[in-house]
Amino acid sequence: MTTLLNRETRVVIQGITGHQGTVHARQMREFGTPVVAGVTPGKGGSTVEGVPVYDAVRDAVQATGANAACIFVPAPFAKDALLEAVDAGIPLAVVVTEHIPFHDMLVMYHYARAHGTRIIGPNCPGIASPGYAKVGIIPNVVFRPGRIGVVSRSGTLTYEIVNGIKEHGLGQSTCFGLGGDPVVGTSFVDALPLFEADPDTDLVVLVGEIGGTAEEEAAEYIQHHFTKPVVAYIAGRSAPPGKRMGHAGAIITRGRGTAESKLAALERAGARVARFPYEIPDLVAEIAARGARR
Amino acid sequence: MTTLLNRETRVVIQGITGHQGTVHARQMREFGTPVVAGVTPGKGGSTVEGVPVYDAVRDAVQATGANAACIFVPAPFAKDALLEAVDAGIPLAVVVTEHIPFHDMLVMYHYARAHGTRIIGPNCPGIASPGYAKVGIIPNVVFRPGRIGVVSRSGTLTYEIVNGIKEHGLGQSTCFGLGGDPVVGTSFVDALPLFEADPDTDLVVLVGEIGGTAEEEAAEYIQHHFTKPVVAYIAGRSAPPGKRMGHAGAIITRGRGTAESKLAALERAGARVARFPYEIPDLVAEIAARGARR
Amino acid sequence: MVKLAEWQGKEVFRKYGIPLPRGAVARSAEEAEALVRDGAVPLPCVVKAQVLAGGRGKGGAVRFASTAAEARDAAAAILALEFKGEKVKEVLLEEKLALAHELYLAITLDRSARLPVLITSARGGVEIESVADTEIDRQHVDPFPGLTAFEKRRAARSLGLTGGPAKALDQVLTGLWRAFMAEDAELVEINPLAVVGDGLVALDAKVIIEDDAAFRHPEYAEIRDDRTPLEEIAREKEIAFVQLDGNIGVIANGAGLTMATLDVLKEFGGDPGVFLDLGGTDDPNKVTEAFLLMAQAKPKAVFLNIFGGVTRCDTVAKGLVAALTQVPAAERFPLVARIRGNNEKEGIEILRAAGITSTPNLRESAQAAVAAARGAGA
Amino acid sequence: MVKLAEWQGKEVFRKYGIPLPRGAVARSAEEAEALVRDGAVPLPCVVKAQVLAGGRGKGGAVRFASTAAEARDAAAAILALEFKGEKVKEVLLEEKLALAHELYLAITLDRSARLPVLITSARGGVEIESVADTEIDRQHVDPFPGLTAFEKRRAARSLGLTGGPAKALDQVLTGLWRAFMAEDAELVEINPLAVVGDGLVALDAKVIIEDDAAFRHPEYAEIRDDRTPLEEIAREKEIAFVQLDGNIGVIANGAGLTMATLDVLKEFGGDPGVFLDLGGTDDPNKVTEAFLLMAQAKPKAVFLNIFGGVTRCDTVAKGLVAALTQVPAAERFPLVARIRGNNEKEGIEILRAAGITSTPNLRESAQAAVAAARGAGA
Repeated sequence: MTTLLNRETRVVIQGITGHQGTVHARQMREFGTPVVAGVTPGKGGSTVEGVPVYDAVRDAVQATGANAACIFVPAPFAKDALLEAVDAGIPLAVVVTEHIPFHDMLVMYHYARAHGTRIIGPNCPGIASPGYAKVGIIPNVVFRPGRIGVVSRSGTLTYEIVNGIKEHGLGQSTCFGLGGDPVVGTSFVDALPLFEADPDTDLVVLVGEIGGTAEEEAAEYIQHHFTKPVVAYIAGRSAPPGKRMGHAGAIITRGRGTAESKLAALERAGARVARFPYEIPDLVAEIAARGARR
Repeated sequence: MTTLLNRETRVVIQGITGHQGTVHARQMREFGTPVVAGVTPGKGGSTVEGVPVYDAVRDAVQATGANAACIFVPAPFAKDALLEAVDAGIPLAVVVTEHIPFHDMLVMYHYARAHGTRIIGPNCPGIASPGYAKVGIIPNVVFRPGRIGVVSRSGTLTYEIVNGIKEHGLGQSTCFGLGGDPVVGTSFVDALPLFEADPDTDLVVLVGEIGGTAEEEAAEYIQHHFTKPVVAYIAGRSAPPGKRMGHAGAIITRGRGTAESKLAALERAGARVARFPYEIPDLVAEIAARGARR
Repeated sequence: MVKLAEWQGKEVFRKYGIPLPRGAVARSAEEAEALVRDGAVPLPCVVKAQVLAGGRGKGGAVRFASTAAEARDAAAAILALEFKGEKVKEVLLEEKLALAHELYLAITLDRSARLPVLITSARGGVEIESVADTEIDRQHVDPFPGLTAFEKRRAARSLGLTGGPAKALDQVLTGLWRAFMAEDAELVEINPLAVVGDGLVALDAKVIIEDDAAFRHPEYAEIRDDRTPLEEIAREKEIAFVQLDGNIGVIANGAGLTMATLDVLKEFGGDPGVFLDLGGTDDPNKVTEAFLLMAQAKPKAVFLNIFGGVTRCDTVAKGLVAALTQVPAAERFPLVARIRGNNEKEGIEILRAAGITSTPNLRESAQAAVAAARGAGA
Repeated sequence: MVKLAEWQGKEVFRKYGIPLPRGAVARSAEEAEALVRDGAVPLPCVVKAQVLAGGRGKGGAVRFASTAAEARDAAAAILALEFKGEKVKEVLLEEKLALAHELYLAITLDRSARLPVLITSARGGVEIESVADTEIDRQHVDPFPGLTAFEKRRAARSLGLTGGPAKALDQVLTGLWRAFMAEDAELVEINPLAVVGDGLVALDAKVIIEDDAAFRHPEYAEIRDDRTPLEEIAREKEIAFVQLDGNIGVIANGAGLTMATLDVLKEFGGDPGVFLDLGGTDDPNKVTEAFLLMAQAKPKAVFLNIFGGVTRCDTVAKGLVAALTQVPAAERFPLVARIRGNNEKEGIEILRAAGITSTPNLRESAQAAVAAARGAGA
């Protein structure tokens, strides 16, 4: 998906001097991503993993031409970090930080939107295009270049599924981990048009969860606007109503957002539905084979 | 300028039951503008000059398909009126109201911009395309269809100049009265690209004033991006520094925004500069004649 | 999710100028009687159980009193209740108002629109879920510029209010909006909002504060959700922990993977009883604590399903091995482990050294966990 | 434009938590002395004229005192001053602080960007106009989301602040931003902002409130701009009125047309003395009042140049004719009228009936007005 990640992608890591920032700076580099700068206010002038650290995103952008931000700063300061990235003109910001109040995220989302910055996250594993770049924390080991797109609200479940695709001998074009918070910068219906337009993607695996109505909206979009095959899986089919499974987003209320409603909508939209994560690679392979025969 | 005013223009007048609202509803109609609705909260269900009045802009839009708003409501309520127009999806809003605090206008401008509404004004005479429609208060008598574009920060001075063009036997394509407040929805550099793209405009008359730097920015734009001839006039050449001439915008501070700086910039940009309003029609006619010979 | 009791929600409302009935909270029948005798609560009054569950009216958790003695008796009766599993510890006594009409008003988040939504209905006093969609008005409210006058006018029209009550609504809405924003609320709800004379009064209050905003709101730190004691301990240790009725303990990392694990266990006839989501951690001690917590829930078997990312496989393996040495023999349980992802090899090696085998396949390991729980239960 | 005196600006700053020197205002030498003796003003102190013009230090309008008697003498000397045409009515007495460094801080509007702009410079204590552009930092601040932490950090860096003063700056900036927004300010300026020990203190305050926001700020109603008495009357009647040094009165409608009229008069050797902008009105009485106000300014001639829009020609003609009957013969002045636009015919007819001819041509009528002023002056 060269509209988001491409040969020109240059990553600045906000909060690079923190433990996660440092660890993932290394892992992003190992993936082949040019990590050109870090930002930690007050630590400007130092280096982390050989990456120069700046006091401000604007400084980092001016010095290094960074054009994608990966945000690891703690929740109370994450809003400010994102606004700073937007203000510095960065078009893509992956917010890994979890536990950001949704009231903060409302401000972040609308400010970013008005100023042309795409947010992925918060509380998300980020985005990766094998062979190009990774902005986020998805383990490098699960990837292999290929033509399967993956878009998911989950974290580790995404890794599980992407890994399953790899172990089945297939590869991924781009993988989006959107995050499952109440307010996300990029939702299924924001990501799907990018896959539709992406010449490197033949098929999309959509991984949803109970709670919210993002999957129902995705189904609506797929039905009317999406032409590529979709394999869908919804986690939490057997979760009891009203109990929280860890995500603020994973609450079942008022009969909306149930696994049944999501699965029915996706099937109506023509998606192939996997009942368990391990069924996904088989379905994907089946469709890919059919496409190849055609 | 059919991008703003065209055969589909349908005007809703906010504050139609006030004196100015009523008077100008009639005059806009006399100009040939379809005035399809009025809005005054609490007066829904009545009519003014035969125009149905609604309680809310959204109701007016749903009932009549209104797609341009003309706002006459008093300054303390003007912000709300504009936000309501934006919220109802109206793409063009002329704010006639004067004395709107610029702090309110900051909110109005950025909200409108984020939601795709163009504001003209506040404290402005509005916009008119003879033969199509008028949204605002420029006297009908000064117009005559033609190929001269006019864009001005002034009110009555615009009428004077537009009238002068008419009396010289020429006519106007579109006339913008932008208003001279500190924060305006549409400035010279916003209006000029519309004239550049407008096949009905051959030449533009730009009427500026001392104060601010809008004319200097216009000159910059003209120099680099504008291909049509420009005749410019700047009012206030002999105004004493530091004295207010009635517009909050007409303050000369720190040597910026003087008539000299504006005139020099416009001449550098290749505009023909008129020293007095009555010189404009002659200059326009001269350029028009040259264009005809070419 | 911090759910405030009615009286706590009303304290929030008071701060933002939302009109309330006169009243006070009592924790005993005697206190209730004294509040009435002292004039803190005018007569006649209503006595309401301060519980989080709805449907109090039908459940005998709301009573009326015309004398101080009646107030005492009503409070005594309600304080003796266990309402939908919740022991009643407090009652709210309030003046009983002569109301003309009951309305519904709420602000919450619309996730799809990424905007707060103002919900109004002229059919208040009943559960909003039971009101037809056509009788509910929804308006998105943009934080910039905030709740506007035209939105308030539309709310008044949707509620059928004019004159005095419409003016009162302006103040109520301003207060409700400010409360929603400034208190980092997930929900602020008034049901019913009563038309009383020329004004409005909030007869009930439902306020839910977002957990993630706790760092801005130390004032809510003491207010607890309806968690079990083990869930409470887990919360303090920042481990996501949910107790259900089954007998298989599930330890996974990430909500999605945890739910998917549950789905697979159910498929093979398993009955998960505790979910424990390690989240993202690279501290083996936290893993150890999580295991010890799981042991306290006394599962018949435990299924560990980890996909290493931020939480690396070797971290989990270390924490698990340390925990197993601390669990008394009597409390041990069969363990099925599956660890994949970052540092998978190192993790598997650590487990193997402690005599534990990790199965890579999710289907097979889930089947093994179900079998282990059955074996232990037989 | 409501320009607040230093002490009034500091009252605003106090409201928003911006640290200030201890001090008080005196309106007499005795009061100044008493303030020091009572301890309201610590010694040594500075005594400053409360005038709107700048350059007080060089102009003898700022003095220092080490004793109460010196404070009295300083106040007496300053209160006797007429500073740049303004009589000194008040002095501000403040403790004299041991400052390490003087900084500049302001928030005002950037019209082109349609955003507030935060201006900082480490070179405070002098007029900001005299500081090189390279030593001034400018940051736009978006009202949504408001002043952010990263903007404050950049401000601190531009001012060279770290540690205690950087922390203090956070509070000062928060206060200054809130003041700018909540008070509807055109300008909030601290020059100098002094580094005193580990903190910051606003030694001066310049606050300008926007006139158009007066409806939200009745508290500023009493604070007047530097208007002449006639300008003041005009303001009350909502007529834009500016007095200059010339002898031709100009009555026009709209700022642009008024300025253009001035330009034309100057071109023909005229010397305009009063501008009167009728603005938009359809009330003949307002026009009459404007004319009578003009008469009080005693022009040698008056040029009426109206292009009728909202203000219709017949309205102006009616008001003018009514006014002329009320001006005493001794105060009459030659009048040149030019009325065009809406209801032009009706207006011209009304004037003709009163013996006044309207000339349609701007050049010719301006020439006539200049000639009339010369004739009258000869």
